[in-house]
Amino acid sequence: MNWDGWLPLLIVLSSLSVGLVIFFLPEERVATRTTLNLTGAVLKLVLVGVIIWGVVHRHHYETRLPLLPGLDLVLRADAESVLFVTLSSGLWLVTTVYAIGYLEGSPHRSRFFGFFSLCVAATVGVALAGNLITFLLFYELLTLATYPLIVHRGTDAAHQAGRAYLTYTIAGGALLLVGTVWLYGIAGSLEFSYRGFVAELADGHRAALIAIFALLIAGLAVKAALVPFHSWLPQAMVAPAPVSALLHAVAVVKAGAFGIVRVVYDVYGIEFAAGLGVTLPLATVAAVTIIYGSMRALFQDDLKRRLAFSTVSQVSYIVLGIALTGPIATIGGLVHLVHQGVMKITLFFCAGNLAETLGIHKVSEMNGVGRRMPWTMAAFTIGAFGMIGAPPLAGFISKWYLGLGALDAGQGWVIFILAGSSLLNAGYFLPILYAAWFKAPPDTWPAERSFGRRETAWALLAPPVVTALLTLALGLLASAPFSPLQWARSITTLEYAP
Amino acid sequence: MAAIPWGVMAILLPLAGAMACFLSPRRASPLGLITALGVVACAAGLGWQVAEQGAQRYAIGGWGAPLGIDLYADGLSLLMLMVTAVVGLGISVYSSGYFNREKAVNFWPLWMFLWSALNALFLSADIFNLYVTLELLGLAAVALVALAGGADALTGAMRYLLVSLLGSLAYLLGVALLYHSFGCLDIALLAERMEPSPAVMAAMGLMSAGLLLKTALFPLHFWLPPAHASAPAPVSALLSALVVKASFYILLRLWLDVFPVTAAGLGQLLGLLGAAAVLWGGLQALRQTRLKMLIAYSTVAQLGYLFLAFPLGSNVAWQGALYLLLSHALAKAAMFMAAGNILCFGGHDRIADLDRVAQRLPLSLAAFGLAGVSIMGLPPSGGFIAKWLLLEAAMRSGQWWWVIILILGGLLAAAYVFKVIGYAFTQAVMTHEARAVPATMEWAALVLALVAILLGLVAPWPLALMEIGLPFGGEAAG
Amino acid sequence: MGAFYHDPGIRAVNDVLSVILLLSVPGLPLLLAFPALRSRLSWPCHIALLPAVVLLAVPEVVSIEVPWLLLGTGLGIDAASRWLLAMSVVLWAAAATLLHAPTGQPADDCLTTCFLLTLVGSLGAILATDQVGFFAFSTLMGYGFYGLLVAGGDEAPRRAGRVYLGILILADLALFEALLIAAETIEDLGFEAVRHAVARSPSPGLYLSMVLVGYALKAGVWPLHFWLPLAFRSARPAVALLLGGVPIAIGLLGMVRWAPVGEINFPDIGLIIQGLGLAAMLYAVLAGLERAQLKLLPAYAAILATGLFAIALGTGLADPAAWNRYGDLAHVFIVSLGFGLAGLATAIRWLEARYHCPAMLARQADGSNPWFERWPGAVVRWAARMGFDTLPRLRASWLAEVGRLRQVRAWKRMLDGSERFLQRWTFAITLFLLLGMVVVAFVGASSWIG
Amino acid sequence: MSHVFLYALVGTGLFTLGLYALIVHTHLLRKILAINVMGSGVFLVLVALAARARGAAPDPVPHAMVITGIVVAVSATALALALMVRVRAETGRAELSEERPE
Repeated sequence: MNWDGWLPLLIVLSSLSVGLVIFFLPEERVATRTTLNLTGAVLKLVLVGVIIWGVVHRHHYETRLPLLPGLDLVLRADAESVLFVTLSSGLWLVTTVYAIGYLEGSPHRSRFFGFFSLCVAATVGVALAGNLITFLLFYELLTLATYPLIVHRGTDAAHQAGRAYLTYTIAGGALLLVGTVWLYGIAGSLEFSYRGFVAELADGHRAALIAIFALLIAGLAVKAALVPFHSWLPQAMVAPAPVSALLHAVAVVKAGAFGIVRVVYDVYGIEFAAGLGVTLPLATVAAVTIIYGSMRALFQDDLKRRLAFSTVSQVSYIVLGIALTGPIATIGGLVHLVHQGVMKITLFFCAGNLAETLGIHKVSEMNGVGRRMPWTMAAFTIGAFGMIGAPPLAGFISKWYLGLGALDAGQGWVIFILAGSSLLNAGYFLPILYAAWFKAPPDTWPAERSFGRRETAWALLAPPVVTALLTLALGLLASAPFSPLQWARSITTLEYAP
Repeated sequence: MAAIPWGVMAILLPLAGAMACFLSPRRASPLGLITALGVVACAAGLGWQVAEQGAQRYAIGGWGAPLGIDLYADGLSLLMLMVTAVVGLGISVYSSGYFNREKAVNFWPLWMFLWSALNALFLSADIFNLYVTLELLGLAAVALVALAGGADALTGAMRYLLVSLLGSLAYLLGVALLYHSFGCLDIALLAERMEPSPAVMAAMGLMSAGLLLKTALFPLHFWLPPAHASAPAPVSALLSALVVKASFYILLRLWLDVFPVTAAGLGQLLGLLGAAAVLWGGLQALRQTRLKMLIAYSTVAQLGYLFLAFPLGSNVAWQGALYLLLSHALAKAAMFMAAGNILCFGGHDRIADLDRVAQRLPLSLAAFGLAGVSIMGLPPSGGFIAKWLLLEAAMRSGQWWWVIILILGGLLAAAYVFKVIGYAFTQAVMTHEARAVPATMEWAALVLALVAILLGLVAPWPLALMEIGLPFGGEAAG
Repeated sequence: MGAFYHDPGIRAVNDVLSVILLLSVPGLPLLLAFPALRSRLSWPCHIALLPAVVLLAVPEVVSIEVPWLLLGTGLGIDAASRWLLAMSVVLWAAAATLLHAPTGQPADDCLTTCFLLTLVGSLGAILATDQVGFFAFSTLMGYGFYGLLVAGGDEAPRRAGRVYLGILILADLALFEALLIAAETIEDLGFEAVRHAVARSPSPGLYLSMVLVGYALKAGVWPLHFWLPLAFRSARPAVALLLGGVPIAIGLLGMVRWAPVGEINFPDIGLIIQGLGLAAMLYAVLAGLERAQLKLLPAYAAILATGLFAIALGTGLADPAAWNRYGDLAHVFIVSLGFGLAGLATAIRWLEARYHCPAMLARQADGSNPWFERWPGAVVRWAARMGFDTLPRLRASWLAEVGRLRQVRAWKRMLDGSERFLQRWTFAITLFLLLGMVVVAFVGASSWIG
Repeated sequence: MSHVFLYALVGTGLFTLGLYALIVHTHLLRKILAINVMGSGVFLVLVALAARARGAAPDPVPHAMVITGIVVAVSATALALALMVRVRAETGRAELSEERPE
């Protein structure tokens, strides 16, 4: 039997089935649930490893099931999907460990982990989708799977955040749906392919194609939190920390950004899109988002809110890299897809640790916390410097390629955006680090829990440390084979006509 | 195997079941369940038969078309029959737990009777037979609504009865005019002999109006929410899922076969009313404070979608509408059942106080949520496929304004579904206490909802079935 | 036969050794920067310097390429950087001793970690053979030094740290831009190659100005020197000792290595820089007299020296031939500046500790600054008033407006009212009649027309 | 104009009259009667239209239809009357309330 045709489906099912089983587990079966979760995560990682190996060796992995006459449900492993699927399944493992530690002893864990697994299944589906309708399917599934996680705590604030999330994402999904149907009506096909498939329709459908582009991007921009569709993201930070990690790094925001990658490169084709004149407005929106998000982050006292606005800003780097027409900027955008995820997940893990261990939720409460929780804050520091773009961390590599790409594409103004954003990033991260490391700690923390000799539970501590080291490694070893940078490079050679 | 008249059996079996239940009230429930299984088997047999041999025609008593009564099964009627079988089985399982003995005695015969009428309606090949089955259906449905007792239910049932009779009479008058003009009742013969004349127009007006009234198209939906909301849960489920669809089915048949006049203006009118229903029903559902009323208004909105196919008129549009009909039948039945569980457990269905109850019934809430996904038209669900087909048809025909309606309707649906779902997530800790709701009731709802979701993944099969006998005319698929 | 076999073998061993040695110069202190890894060691800061000492002892030019590191970087040592490395080792060893010695207690974890990270940065920057590596290490050095300034201190060092941090960020931005321009011009980012390529590119001016501004900020060259006096005034002795040899020296080194001096002829810019250098020297003399604070003396000496350096650099820009002839002296200058400032700072601290001269501090006791140190604060305040404050306020008022609109319940009443109207029996049935008639009319119309 | 047509017209008139009564009257008994009148009107039309050509034997099919219809109408009326009695017992009035149940 040839497994190549089923492997992508198996990857999706590896977490989907785990999720479905967990739903029906009684609350007390902690060990079973933990085993299931970890098994699912590791299994998925192994399968992803197989796929990476196969893609490198030019295997063709494609699952194709009929969905409608003329439209198939396609799951396919190509260069881009491998990039995203590796990111999300790798970070999922880390997040699962973290979530197990984080939610220890809290109610409704079966529900939580069930939806958690569904959420990742949907993300992997988004990553592996081989055409626009499959993408849409998993994209909406992601919306549905995430909502219960956001309102998990059941407080009024959580409900409000959930409502905001739904309002934005369902409306966005509707726009995406309209765009997809319209495109299908014109093109008669929705298959992703390198350098796009709509270019031959250019005669006579120019205006329609521009409108469809706007619809698709608007639908995706909601999840990618581009201004003015971003305001659900800071609200959603009321969710538990693993969910924030999922929202900001692994799944939701990334799905939006990845969708934009797909639309620009594999539906329209970057060169055709540039010819239509739609990339410059997109770049402008991204630039505005970068600056706006950073400015808002500057004034937040709530730590997670600050991080959320930071995400708004950082994710737009990806979009910016995509919208700048040129191979180098493409590398920057794609590599930031991975780098931002790793860095931001570190920061959210750390924020969660602070909240869980010491009850710290605000920046103003963080004085001297570096002495109390050195490992956590060290990880936070690495993440923050990565976000600022300090070499040799991961963020530097992204910024480097973005800046270089901007110069390459003749869009010098982007350099100023990057510079301004770095300045603002420093402006909202460095005071935190300063307070944490150099200010005197208070006599008592807001709500301290003791974990014996360790600063906090190991399941909470290991994930941020691992991702912080990963941040370092992604920067230091950027030129090593199989690094995200190398993947992004090879994708770029596929997306630009020789 | 091939010679067995599965279609006739699908009518006779529930009729026999009704008799049996009536004669042996103590064993009504198991008898009903067995009959339900039997009907499902009949539907499956007919499905196999139709898929293998194409459209089936039975001449009852061997008389043949102009004089005798014919039964006809093509893809359209087969699908209706099958969805009725699936939902019917679900409702039967659910009801076996829902009714106490006293109510069950009345429920089972009526329900079996209604099922028989439904199957007969979907298989009828002539317009007078359709009238008779429509009336039988209406009477059984009214009696079932009244089963709940209480002022609300009785008034609702009375109103429903009057409306139903009025609609049927209007339809019958139309039948008379058609018979006068062409001297036959068989749909296929009528289609052959059809030519426009004032009498035909009057007939079309009367029949359409009567059927629209029974289908509760906006603004004629006034009777639906009170009747559906006040009936017992399984009855609400079957009314919303199946009974309103029966009159729509007749309208569809007439529209497709008997009146092939290209009445573009009328199509647009129906589309407009459908659009108004989508928006109005959605808004009203959003405004409701009681769960069952919310679901009932949601039915009003969803019925509106069905009429959006009329102005589009293409093969894809009909497929979309029919697919919506299927998935809505399943999803809405699941929703009403879930609401019934909540009502049963908590003793009320005020949305604002749902949290405590919703916490304890995770399966019912899951059923509601999954059904809601289909109602909203989010993937992967039957509702999504239907919406996709309708959207595609609208885009293809260049009538983009229906796209806006479809999208707005979906957003409104999301708003009212999540208004309910949100209550599942509260800080209250789940406690383990004895449940008043039997597991069968929870699982029946969940399974139906799952089937509605599953419809989104197996779309090619139902769509291929629909094509059997070319109910939508000879236009190529896609 | 033996020699034939032996020769490449020795070379291979040599290569491996040099890789290990060069990588361990920044690598060992980096590892020791983790508190857990050094908790059992005594004198970790000194141990961290050992690989550098060994490297100094190797008498040949060693360099390695590390293609997998960062964007592909390299490390190496040549004659010029050997001097710098020697200077650094001496200064760091002295500082490490000071860090422990005066009180006899080991410094706290945070301070030691910052110390070691700064050490990594400064040694790495000296050894880096390409711009990206240099940039990475010098950034690490900068942030580490910020930590050194601030750690364990009170308000005064914190203020110095804040200013330094701001300067650092701006400098890194400018240098990042310069780096991008360089990378846009040429693939290979080795110093020599970039200098060569940029000089031949169409617009070397932007690159040059970015480099000069960036490193002038980092080295505290007048008029971008705000942080220097603050740092000298507040830093602890060990840190004050390092100021000349670490941030200033690395800054000047960066300028020498990055700027295409000697490759390019820019008389105008050269003249301007010479003028600025002259002004810096003047300023240093005047301010040094004006603010007769002993502690600040090294700061003004540094400004004086960097002014001198600027004059030399300006000359180099105006007259490439001269720079090519005497340019190597720049390294000598940097080394002596490092030693000189360290000596001066230590001497003054020693004097202060020995004699306590409060009178010498009297004139600036109020702590107020001359105008040129006040304007950044003013800019920040002005910007806050202009934009950042009004944004949230606008949003708040907009939200209030939306909230008011939500209060209007007219449309809700309308919805309820019309539904009740629709549900009235008579009205509903009349609608039914109407519908029937309309249907007839429509069918009639369309069949007659069509 | 034949007498057949006259019958048909009368039937239509009865239908309309019944519809009018159904709308106007509030008492349920009157509504039920109105429905019955409407039904009679329809049956009249059916029977009248059964006479296809003058002198020829009338078409049997409409008669069969009318008989079926009468059976249906009788049972419907019985159900309606029973319901009306129950409504009256529950609400005290034999009328449809115009207010929405809340």
